[in-house]
Amino acid sequence: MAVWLGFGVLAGATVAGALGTVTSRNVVHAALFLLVTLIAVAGLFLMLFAEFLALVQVLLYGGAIVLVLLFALMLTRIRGTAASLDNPQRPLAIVAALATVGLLLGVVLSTQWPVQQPGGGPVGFPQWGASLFRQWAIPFELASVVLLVALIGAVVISRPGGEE
Amino acid sequence: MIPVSAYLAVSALLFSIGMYGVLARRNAVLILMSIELMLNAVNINLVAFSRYLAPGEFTGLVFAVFVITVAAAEVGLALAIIIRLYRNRATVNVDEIDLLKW
Amino acid sequence: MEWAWIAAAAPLAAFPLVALRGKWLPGRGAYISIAAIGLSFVLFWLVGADFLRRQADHFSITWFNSGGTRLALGMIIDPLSVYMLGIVSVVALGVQVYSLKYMEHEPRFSWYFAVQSLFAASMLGLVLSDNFLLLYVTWELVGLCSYLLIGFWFEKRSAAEAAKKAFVTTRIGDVGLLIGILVLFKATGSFDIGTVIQAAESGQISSGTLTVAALLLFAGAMGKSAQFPLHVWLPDAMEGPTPVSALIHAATMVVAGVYLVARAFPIFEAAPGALEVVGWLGLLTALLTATMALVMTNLKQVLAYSTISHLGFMMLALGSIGFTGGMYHLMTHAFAKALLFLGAGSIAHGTGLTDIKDMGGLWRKMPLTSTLFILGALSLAGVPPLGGFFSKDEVLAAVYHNQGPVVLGLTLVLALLSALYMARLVFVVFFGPDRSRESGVHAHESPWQMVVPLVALAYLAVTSGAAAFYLPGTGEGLGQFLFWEEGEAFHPLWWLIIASMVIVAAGFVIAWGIYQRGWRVARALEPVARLARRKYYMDDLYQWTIDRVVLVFAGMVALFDRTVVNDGGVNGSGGIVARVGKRLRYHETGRVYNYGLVMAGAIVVLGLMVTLLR
Amino acid sequence: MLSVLVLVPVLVAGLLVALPSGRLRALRSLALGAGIVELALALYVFLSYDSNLGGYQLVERYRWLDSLGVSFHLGVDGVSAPLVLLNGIVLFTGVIISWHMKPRPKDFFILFFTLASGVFGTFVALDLFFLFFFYELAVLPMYLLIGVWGSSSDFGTFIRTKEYGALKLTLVLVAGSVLVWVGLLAMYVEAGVGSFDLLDLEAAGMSVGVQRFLFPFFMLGFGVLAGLWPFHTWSPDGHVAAPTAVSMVHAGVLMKLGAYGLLRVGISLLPEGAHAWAPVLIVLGTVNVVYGAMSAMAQKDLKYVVGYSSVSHMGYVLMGLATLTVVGMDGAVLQMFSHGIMTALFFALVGIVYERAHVRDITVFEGLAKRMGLTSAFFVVAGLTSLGLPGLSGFVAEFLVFVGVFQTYPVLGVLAIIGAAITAVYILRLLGKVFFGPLNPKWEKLPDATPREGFAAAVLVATIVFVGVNPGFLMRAIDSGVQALATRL
Repeated sequence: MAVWLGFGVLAGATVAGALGTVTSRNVVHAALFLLVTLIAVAGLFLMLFAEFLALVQVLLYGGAIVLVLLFALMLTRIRGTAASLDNPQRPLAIVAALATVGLLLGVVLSTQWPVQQPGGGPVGFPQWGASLFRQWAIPFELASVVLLVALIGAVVISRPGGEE
Repeated sequence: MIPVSAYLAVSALLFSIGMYGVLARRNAVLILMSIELMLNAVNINLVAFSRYLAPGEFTGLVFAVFVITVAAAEVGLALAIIIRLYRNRATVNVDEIDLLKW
Repeated sequence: MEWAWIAAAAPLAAFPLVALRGKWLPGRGAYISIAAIGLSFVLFWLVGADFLRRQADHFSITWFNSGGTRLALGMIIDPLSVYMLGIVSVVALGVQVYSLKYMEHEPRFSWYFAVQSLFAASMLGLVLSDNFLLLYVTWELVGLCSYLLIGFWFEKRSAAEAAKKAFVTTRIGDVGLLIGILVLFKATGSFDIGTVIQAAESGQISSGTLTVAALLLFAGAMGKSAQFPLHVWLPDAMEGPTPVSALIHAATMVVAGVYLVARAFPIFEAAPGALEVVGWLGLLTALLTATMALVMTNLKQVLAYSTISHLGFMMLALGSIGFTGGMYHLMTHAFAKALLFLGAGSIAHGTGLTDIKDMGGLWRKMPLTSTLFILGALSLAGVPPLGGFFSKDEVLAAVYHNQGPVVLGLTLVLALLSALYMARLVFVVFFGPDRSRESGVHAHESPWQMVVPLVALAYLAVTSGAAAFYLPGTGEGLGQFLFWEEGEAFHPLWWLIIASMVIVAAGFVIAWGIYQRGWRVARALEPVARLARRKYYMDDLYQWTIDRVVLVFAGMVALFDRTVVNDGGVNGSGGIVARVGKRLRYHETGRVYNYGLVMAGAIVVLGLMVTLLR
Repeated sequence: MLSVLVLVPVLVAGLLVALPSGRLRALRSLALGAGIVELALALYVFLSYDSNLGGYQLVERYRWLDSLGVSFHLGVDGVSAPLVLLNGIVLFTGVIISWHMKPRPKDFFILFFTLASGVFGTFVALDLFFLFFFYELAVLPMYLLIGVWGSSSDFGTFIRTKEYGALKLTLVLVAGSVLVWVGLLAMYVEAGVGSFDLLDLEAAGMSVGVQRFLFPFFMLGFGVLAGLWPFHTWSPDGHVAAPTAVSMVHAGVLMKLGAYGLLRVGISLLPEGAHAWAPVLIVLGTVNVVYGAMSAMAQKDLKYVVGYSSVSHMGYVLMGLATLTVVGMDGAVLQMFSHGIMTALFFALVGIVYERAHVRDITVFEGLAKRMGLTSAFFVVAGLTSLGLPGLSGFVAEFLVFVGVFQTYPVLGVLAIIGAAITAVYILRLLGKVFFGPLNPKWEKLPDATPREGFAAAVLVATIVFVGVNPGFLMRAIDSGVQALATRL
């Protein structure tokens, strides 16, 4: 029961934060709502015994990414009315989102998932590390290359000068 | 024990909300945030599947890590582009950036 | 006899040699060419002598195979081919010797002889070939050579046009010939003439097919032998050098058609309907062109129309199952006509005149040429005892035996007309006053190189009559020789002979009256004469057809191609894409969220499809 | 040996890229050398093909993409060996004719040899993937070759720019290739052997329904390149716009790729489909013959006459193929060879005239034979080949096609023969107008073909005469190839 309670709180926070993010009239509020969601998702990860991922989620998303987003918001100093944050096709977007949620929920709930012996304890860090650096070593390195390229790209793009 | 479909339902909601944000917002930064929501929804799915459908294997987790990595890269680049755009055109509203239209 | 092929191969080999290397060869190549045709002539004697000791035979080599069908090059040695071999080689030889002097100042002298060689080679190949494929090959080559020779002076617009006309007109007939050959091939699976004939005689081919095939073969013959309505090219063919006309009109080209009908005669016999058409068309052609020969004033043109008329006569003979008569007339006509054309060439050479209205009294100035020419004319008119008389009677006999009285009557009219126009030539050209101011000044006899062939041909024209009774070496008449299996002796019908002699005499008297005494008969016939002079508007009709029908239709096709197919189909489909694109591009708003919405909608729809249709 | 044949032109193109563009002499000697080597190789390939043995010979096979069943598989049979020879001859003479190509001679030859490689490759590829690859390689350089080095025609109301010609040609041919590619993929899937290899697909066989469904893809796709009516208009426009050597290769060889593909892929792999669609193809072929000839008669531009005559002559090829008889297909393949040489000769000669007179309008020419004896003589030979004169190569081919057509569709055979007669009319009209008659004083100064040009034309004429007199030289190979193919029908 406690598990259900915890799950309910986390799930509610996730969804509420997400709704806040997409409906907020203030961009900084939106960013903070996003933070709520991210932390709540980290909690969900914990409930799924993925501590490492939860950790990464909090550090990388909750810390770094939200921070960068806030910086970006400050640098671009959005003025103007709150209404201007939404575009004219909002009603259609609501319809599309509802349709999507209906479709996904329909699929999720109607499918008989081949669940295997759930439970078990948290994943051991040693196995996890071994798997990441043995089995997934090359993708991992590639991911770091992607990051590096993105970094360099970001620097190059945002450097002052150039056209106009 | 919480059934996997509960996690999937949360993920579905999160994904749809993110999608709504992407479709309904004008501000590029807000759209970016909505995309993050969608990515998170995917991550929940991955981890939940990993936990329930293939315990003992790390594939789902690894994928989630990569998603986060790519998301970080994406945010970095996207924000750089947004800042550049803002410098050049003094706006981050995506409907004012339509140089490629007909 | 196996080496009979050399008769055709020798001139064929001479062609590239003389054409490419003529300048450096003896006599600028002419001697090579003449040596080659001379060799053919010698071979004719050898083959003929050898043939008399043996049976008819044929030999062939494989040219190539296709899908199990053997396409062969072969020759047949039988009375008909030996006979034709002789006629062709002797006339070609005479013409080439004659040309030696006649053409000597031509800049393209070597080329002339090269083509002459090819012409002779093709014609010899044609008469020797034992299958329809080779026959068609040589048939076309004959057409080509006539094109090249008629257009020899291609700088002259009229010569170029005449050459084109000859080739195109005969080509139209060739369409029929080729189709006929293919129809026969489809029916029998063979190109071999002997096999096809056997199949036709044994009734393997349905009579409908056979009639169609025979008529198609005859269409080819109509083109080459200038039968109505494909006769229009032959009179124009005089644009070529005169010796060429002699060759075309006498031994090559035009006789190819008659030869074809003779060669395929059993097929025609098995299809009586076709044979009837041959006879009637021959008669029609002969009558029409005989009237034209009466009114034309250009010497060579008169001769040309007379050629057509005589070809029609030969066709009539064949159509009346007068095989011997037709082929016999072919020979006497060939010698006489070659003689006449070469004689006309001599006249032109000596006086520079071509129109008979300017001639007159040439008898006094060129006695030798005149004598020889008149001999040829008399032979063609059918004056006894020259060759033409006997062959004509042979034909008349065949007509009498196998045709109705109407045809016989018309044939006798034809005999009258043909005597009439020949007599007209004789009287106008050689007798009476000199009608030209200058011709008398420089009219002279031709050099001996030109006279010798004339004399030889005249000798043949005069003596060929005897062949009816006795062919040297065979001990029998021509009829028995040609009909190898069932001999057919010369069997004169006395009353017919007398009638024809009377008719010829009448013709000469009338001509004498009109052209020497100035009888006013012509005045009454003026409307008809005018019609004949305009060639019965046949040329105009064809010209009109080509200009107003064929070319206009071609223009319409081209226009259709340009507008409907190209502008409509090709550019049109391109234009539609461009227009659609022009409309559709406004759907590219440049707003990212619009695209996103479409994507989302598509994903939902696809997802629904996957889940619901599962 | 075959891979050398295919790769040498690409290598030469690569070498040319490296060559400084100013070095004309080196450029020409390299091009000529390559031309000679290719001619020798093509001749070697043809002569070493043993027609008694039949089948595919000189086979080479290299593994390439096992997972998709694609291998670099080369070989010739009796059908492709003569076509390889054809391409060798046309390529060689094309190089000679474009000796003084201007401007940018280097780039021209680079593209030209790329094109040659594509053509050789298509003829010798036994793997459909590579067949298609080379097919495209042969088509695409045309765009630049025509667009850059071509010439436009302007007849007042009728204007065709070279860009238009190039664009149309490329678009139409690519549209055709799309059909082919779709057909190939569908065949790959339907055959279910997981291989693009021709031999595997031959062995696999497909259901009748599938074959009938797929055949039109190849009939239209390859047919477009063979000038199939009503998708033929790219061909005259493209030929006219193209520079001389490209017209030669294009009309001479490229159009044969279409017919070859139709035979090799369409008919041989989808025999049931071929049987079902042959009536359509043969009717369209007949339309090609007659319609092309009528159109040619109405043209005023010398090159357009030749262009439409190609449409007409390719009709015989299509008809021959559509008979599905050995004789007819023999004739079709021989006609491919014959027409290739003949059109190459035609375009070479038109190019010679155009280079000197700078016009191609038939109406302004008269009596050229007096000044340009050699050119005229060659032109007459080409014309006579075109109208099917015995003793020249065209006759045997057309004759065999007629025999084949008569066995299956006699009425269409009659129409085709009439088409040949129409050909005679327009060819003779053209010869009479342009070369014969009194010389128009305007052309008094026109020089005749140079020995170099004369040599190129003489090579082609010699080929025409040789094949015409001795068709067995080619027919032995063709017949063995076609017979092997016909056993599948």
